[in-house]
Amino acid sequence: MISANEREQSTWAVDFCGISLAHPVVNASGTYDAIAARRVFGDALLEDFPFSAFVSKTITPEPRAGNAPRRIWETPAGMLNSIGLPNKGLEGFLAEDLPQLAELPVPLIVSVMATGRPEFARLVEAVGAREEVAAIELNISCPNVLSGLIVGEQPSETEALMDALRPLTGKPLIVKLTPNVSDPAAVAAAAEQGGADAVSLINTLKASAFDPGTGEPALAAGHGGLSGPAVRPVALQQLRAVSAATEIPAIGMGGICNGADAVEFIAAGATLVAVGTESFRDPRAGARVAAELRSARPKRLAAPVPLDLE
Amino acid sequence: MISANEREQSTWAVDFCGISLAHPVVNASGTYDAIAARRVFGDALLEDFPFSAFVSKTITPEPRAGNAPRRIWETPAGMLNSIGLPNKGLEGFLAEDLPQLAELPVPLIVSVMATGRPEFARLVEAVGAREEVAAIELNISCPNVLSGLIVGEQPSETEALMDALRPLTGKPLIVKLTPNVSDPAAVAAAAEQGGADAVSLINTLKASAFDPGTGEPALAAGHGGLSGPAVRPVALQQLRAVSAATEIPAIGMGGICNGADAVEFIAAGATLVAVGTESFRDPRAGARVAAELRSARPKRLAAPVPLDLE
Amino acid sequence: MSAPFGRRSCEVSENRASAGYRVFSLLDPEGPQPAPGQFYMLATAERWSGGDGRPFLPRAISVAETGPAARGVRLDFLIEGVGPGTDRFCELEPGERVWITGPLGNAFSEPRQQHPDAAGAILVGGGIGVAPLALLRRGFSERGVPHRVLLGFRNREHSGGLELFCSAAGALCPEVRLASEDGHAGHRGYVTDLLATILAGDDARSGVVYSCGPPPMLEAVRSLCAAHEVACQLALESPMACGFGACFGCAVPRPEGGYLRLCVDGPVIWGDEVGPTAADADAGARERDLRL
Amino acid sequence: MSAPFGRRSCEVSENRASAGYRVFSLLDPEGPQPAPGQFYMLATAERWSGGDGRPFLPRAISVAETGPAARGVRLDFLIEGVGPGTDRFCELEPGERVWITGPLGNAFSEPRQQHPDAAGAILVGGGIGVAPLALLRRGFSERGVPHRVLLGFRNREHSGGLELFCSAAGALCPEVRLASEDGHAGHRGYVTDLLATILAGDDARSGVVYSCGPPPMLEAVRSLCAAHEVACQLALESPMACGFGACFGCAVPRPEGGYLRLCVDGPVIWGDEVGPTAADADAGARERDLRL
Ligand SMILES: Cc1cc2nc3c(=O)[nH]c(=O)nc-3n(C[C@H](O)[C@H](O)[C@H](O)COP(=O)(O)OP(=O)(O)OC[C@H]3O[C@@H](n4cnc5c(N)ncnc54)[C@H](O)[C@@H]3O)c2cc1C
Ligand SMILES: Cc1cc2nc3c(=O)[nH]c(=O)nc-3n(C[C@H](O)[C@H](O)[C@H](O)COP(=O)(O)OP(=O)(O)OC[C@H]3O[C@@H](n4cnc5c(N)ncnc54)[C@H](O)[C@@H]3O)c2cc1C
Ligand SMILES: Cc1cc2nc3c(=O)[nH]c(=O)nc-3n(C[C@H](O)[C@H](O)[C@H](O)COP(=O)(O)O)c2cc1C
Ligand SMILES: Cc1cc2nc3c(=O)[nH]c(=O)nc-3n(C[C@H](O)[C@H](O)[C@H](O)COP(=O)(O)O)c2cc1C
Ligand code: FES
Ligand code: FES
Repeated sequence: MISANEREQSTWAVDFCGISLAHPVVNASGTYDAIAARRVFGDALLEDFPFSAFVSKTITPEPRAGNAPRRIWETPAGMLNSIGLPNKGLEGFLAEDLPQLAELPVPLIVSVMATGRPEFARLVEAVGAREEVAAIELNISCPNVLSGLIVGEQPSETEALMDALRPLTGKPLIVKLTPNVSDPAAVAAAAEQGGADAVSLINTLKASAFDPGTGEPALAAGHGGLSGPAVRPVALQQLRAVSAATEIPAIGMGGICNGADAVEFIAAGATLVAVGTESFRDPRAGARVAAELRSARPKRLAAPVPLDLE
Repeated sequence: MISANEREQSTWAVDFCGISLAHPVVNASGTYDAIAARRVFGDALLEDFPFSAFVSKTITPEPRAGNAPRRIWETPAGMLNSIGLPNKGLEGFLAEDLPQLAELPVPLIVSVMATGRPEFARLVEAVGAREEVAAIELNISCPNVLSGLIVGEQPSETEALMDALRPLTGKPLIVKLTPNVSDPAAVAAAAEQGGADAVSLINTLKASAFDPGTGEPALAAGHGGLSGPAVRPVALQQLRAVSAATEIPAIGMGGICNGADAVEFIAAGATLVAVGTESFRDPRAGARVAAELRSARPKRLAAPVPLDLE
Repeated sequence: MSAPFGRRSCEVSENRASAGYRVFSLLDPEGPQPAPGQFYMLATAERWSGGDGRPFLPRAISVAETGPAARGVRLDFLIEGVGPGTDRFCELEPGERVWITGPLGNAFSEPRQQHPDAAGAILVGGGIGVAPLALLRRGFSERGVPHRVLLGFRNREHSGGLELFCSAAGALCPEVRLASEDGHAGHRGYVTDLLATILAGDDARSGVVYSCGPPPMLEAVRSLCAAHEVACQLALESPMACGFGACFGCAVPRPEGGYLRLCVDGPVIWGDEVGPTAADADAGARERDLRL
Repeated sequence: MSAPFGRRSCEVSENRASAGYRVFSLLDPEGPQPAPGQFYMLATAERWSGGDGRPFLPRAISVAETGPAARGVRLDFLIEGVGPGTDRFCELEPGERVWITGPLGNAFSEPRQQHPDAAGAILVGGGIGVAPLALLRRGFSERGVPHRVLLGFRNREHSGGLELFCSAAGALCPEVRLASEDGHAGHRGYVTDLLATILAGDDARSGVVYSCGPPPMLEAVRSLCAAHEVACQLALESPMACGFGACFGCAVPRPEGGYLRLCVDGPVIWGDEVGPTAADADAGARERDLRL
């Protein structure tokens, strides 16, 4: 006999590409460093881990220091960032970070990016070979050095990349779409065609600001990516379009701050939702959004969703 | 001898495609109905007209009733609209509205849109023939019925449209760019190539929201366009890219609320700035932005601008 | 009479509870006297925007009462807190400032304008919709226009604003009849029950009905009046961004096709100028059933 | 000692003026005792966001003083209003609530940790940078660590927080020496003039310098100490979105290449861990000259 509590747990759980998650709220790549957070908050982080899966910051084949500061700038109901993907590179990540991330109480999704298909392949093979890794997210907001095109802006580039990567791992491949396109659904459909198991969206919008004190671009890199509540309506529309054009599950994100926002993303077709910028304002935001989502009991959801919100 | 006051006036004035404007602040198309405003506020509107040129709401060849409500929805630091271009059509506009708009104390820019080159041509010829009209803005966020493509999303469509329209009028043609593209600078360059005298940007971002009460899309049309401060960083980045790629002047807009915001747009390369959504919050916002811009005396402006901010 | 051009900042002089609603007063030094049915676009000068970036746009609010002030006029607004904007108005403190644009929109007209021999007026208000009727009623009283007032509400919590219909002595004016869904005051049921009874009587035929309230109530009023061939003016609501004809957001469908802009063509509309859906066009903004 | 996980809401118990700055106090029921140099990420619970959608992110603020409270600890913060976030803190009223995350970052270390035979400490603060030194100085006093305090400011307006360096009797502690650019108090000139004089004397060689203030001042301190081979700890600032290592926004260049994350690797950095540009990396956020 299962208790009411267990039944609640099980109806609340969600299956995502064969991975069983305790609830539908994960983190957005690059907005939570679980290793640093554990140093700051101690093991309380693990006891009350805010996400049902952990998505790593994007890693690249070689180490990167990231961009020169200034890297962040606040904007109306949002922020710009031009962090520049600082990371230890594939070897450093596997040797130093992965063992620590494996201690988290939830499945691990590793985000990877490269500027050519061979390097992308190296990342997917090496990361996919590690049993600590449940799934791989492909950050395709990157140029293909050969074509010079941003992969995620072109359905053809995206499909070609998927064709190259799909045979290399049996693990779920999630394609992280860029929002800076006219037709994100076409890119999503190409990803699905190439064998993607899921898509996630949106990444940040290309944006900039000027420092009123100097009249110069506020970010040292000149421009950056916009995130936070300001972009939420853009994310919802892209998610609607993408989920109408594909059969694979979507991880929806972009300005989610609370359960009501998450309900909107689920109504727009998301299977999972990801919390990004809001974690900066509240390190436990993921857990709060999950709890609020659970008690939201929305009157009606437009899209059928694989989770019971009762 | 010219007085200090006159000198100030003259250095503050700006030449835009040969049209002399008293200051650099105009309205964004579709966000001010000067005829309705005159009914509401009386002739005080004309005595203290908030803009240095008036841009009409977009007109189409035939009359349009606009979209069913709900047409607007508030979002974090912004709003969605799906107004649907209600207008009296070309004939109605020329007969009923143009004579009234001609009474405004500033030059008139008429915004036009059509879904095919022949209809666009009819609009440009008819509107361009009227001496009350100083310039024409081409709203190219529209499908080409033949190709099915959104004109403003394709450099080739944009250039072909300009090739068709350029010979039809000697009046300045301003191309209003859509922001829902990967590379707005490419579209702007195509417009310039096709003979555009100026560009204006940004139009609204494709976006949507869900009504928390129903779980259905908040707008009857399903989606709409995002405007207001939320989009300002996106507008600034697109403006930077466009002004770096073209020689023609740009009208910058997207979430401008005050003089400091306008300074950012001028730093990003704008010759004129346009106030849109902010007019809904403050019907005199244009005049306020102009006054604040004048006294802003920014320490430094990154781009050379054809106006003296001292 | 046109509104002063642009928004202006006015001081809050008072903010008091009225059942579950609030009534706050602004001192408008420039202000022309508003007419009953007109509204203002309001936004607080400070902290108009919560942690999630809303409220962003100003909010349309009917003027509920007005009187002379040391300079200009005093404007009273009746508020039901239903979201971030009205919640912010509810907590306004004396001395704070509010941006106002207005008075905007058209006004209710006199019964005699409609029928030279109109017997008088019947005012039908529901919930927060009692606001514009308060100013209308006072004008009728002062000008000796015969009128009856029917007010309905869900329960005591939603019965705010009744004191706006009181005489100087503080008692509810004799011409006011109440209905409440929970029966705690007046007729137990809908205010439209009261209207139906009156319209069934002979004397009402040459009167004009004035109504404001939730969309389903307005639709009931409109169809009752249509059935009895009684003229009616309805003060509608629709989502508004600007209030002065700029945004085209406040569209209300017309029976013959096309749309009105409620902020400049309304908010007061003759019953036969709107179809059944139009009276209920802003259903999303209010309860969907007949509750007031 | 780790920070409680997540943000928590604390009540404001006091908010008072201190020259042109403000000092406000929070009651943190859960709070561990913070160490000098640590900071919190703060955002008000209500109205964190003005009309233009900012502030949006929480703000990093050093703890300036702390003491026991009925439950937990009292935290005092010294604020200079320089933008929408600090302006909002300046107007906090007792009873309002503030979201806090922390204590975050590392702390100043004891002189003896650096040199087993360190003669003592020299604290050099400028402007709002006096905040973390107040808590540091009290600890040194209580533990009998010999120290001198040099505080500099532009003018009276910018001399807030001095009372945090007072004895119980209310007089400035004898170990404090002042410099002001306008000469209204102490030495007319820069606080680094005072430091240069001390470092020129023999007795300072085995001390450790602790400094917080505007980037150009920190850079002057760093290079003076380097020239005199005196160890120094600098509390730096950089733009922060999260404060707990999540956003990578707070990057400070390291002399050997790459970047520190100031929120987790700092905010206290040994002088030789940063290069000249790093000490001035957040120049955009502060005056560019030596004014305090
Ligand atoms: C002419 C006129 C006169 C009025 N007079 C009065 C009056 O006297 N007193 C009074 O209290 N009210 C009055 N109103 C109604 C008031 O203007 C609206 O209810 C207003 O929307 C309240 O703002 P809010 O922020 O409190 O609530 P909102 O957040 O605007 O919520 C109100 C309704 O809007 C919808 N909504 C929910 N979320 C959003 C969102 N993100 N964006 C947009 N809409 C959303 C929902 O349907 C919700 O029920 C009047 C309206 C009009 C048009
Ligand atoms: C570890 C640490 C401890 C600190 N301790 C204190 C303290 O004890 N007391 C104190 O008063 N301050 C302290 N600060 C500084 C404070 O956190 C910052 O000054 C903060 O940015 C102020 O926020 P604001 O909204 O008031 O001003 P902001 O708007 O953030 O303006 C501050 C500066 O940021 C820049 N800026 C301008 N516009 C923007 C924008 N749109 N987005 C982002 N930046 C912009 C400008 O350079 C401006 O001068 C500390 C900072 C750190 C990192
Ligand atoms: C500081 C910062 C760093 C980010 N780094 C990454 C990254 O490394 N890889 C990635 O795919 N997305 C990255 N993103 C994008 C987020 O994952 C997310 O797509 C975006 O921020 C929108 O969600 P939000 O509005 O909830 O933050 C980053 C976003 C921010 C704000
Ligand atoms: C209600 C509304 C109606 C609009 N109608 C038009 C239009 O008819 N033609 C057009 O080119 N742009 C139209 N726009 C876009 C604006 O001109 C402008 O490009 C956009 O709103 C960004 O500026 P803002 O953020 O200052 O409003 C409209 C915008 C709004 C909000
Ligand atoms: S509210 Fe803007 S046009 Fe009516
Ligand atoms: S402030 Fe976010 S990593 Fe340091």
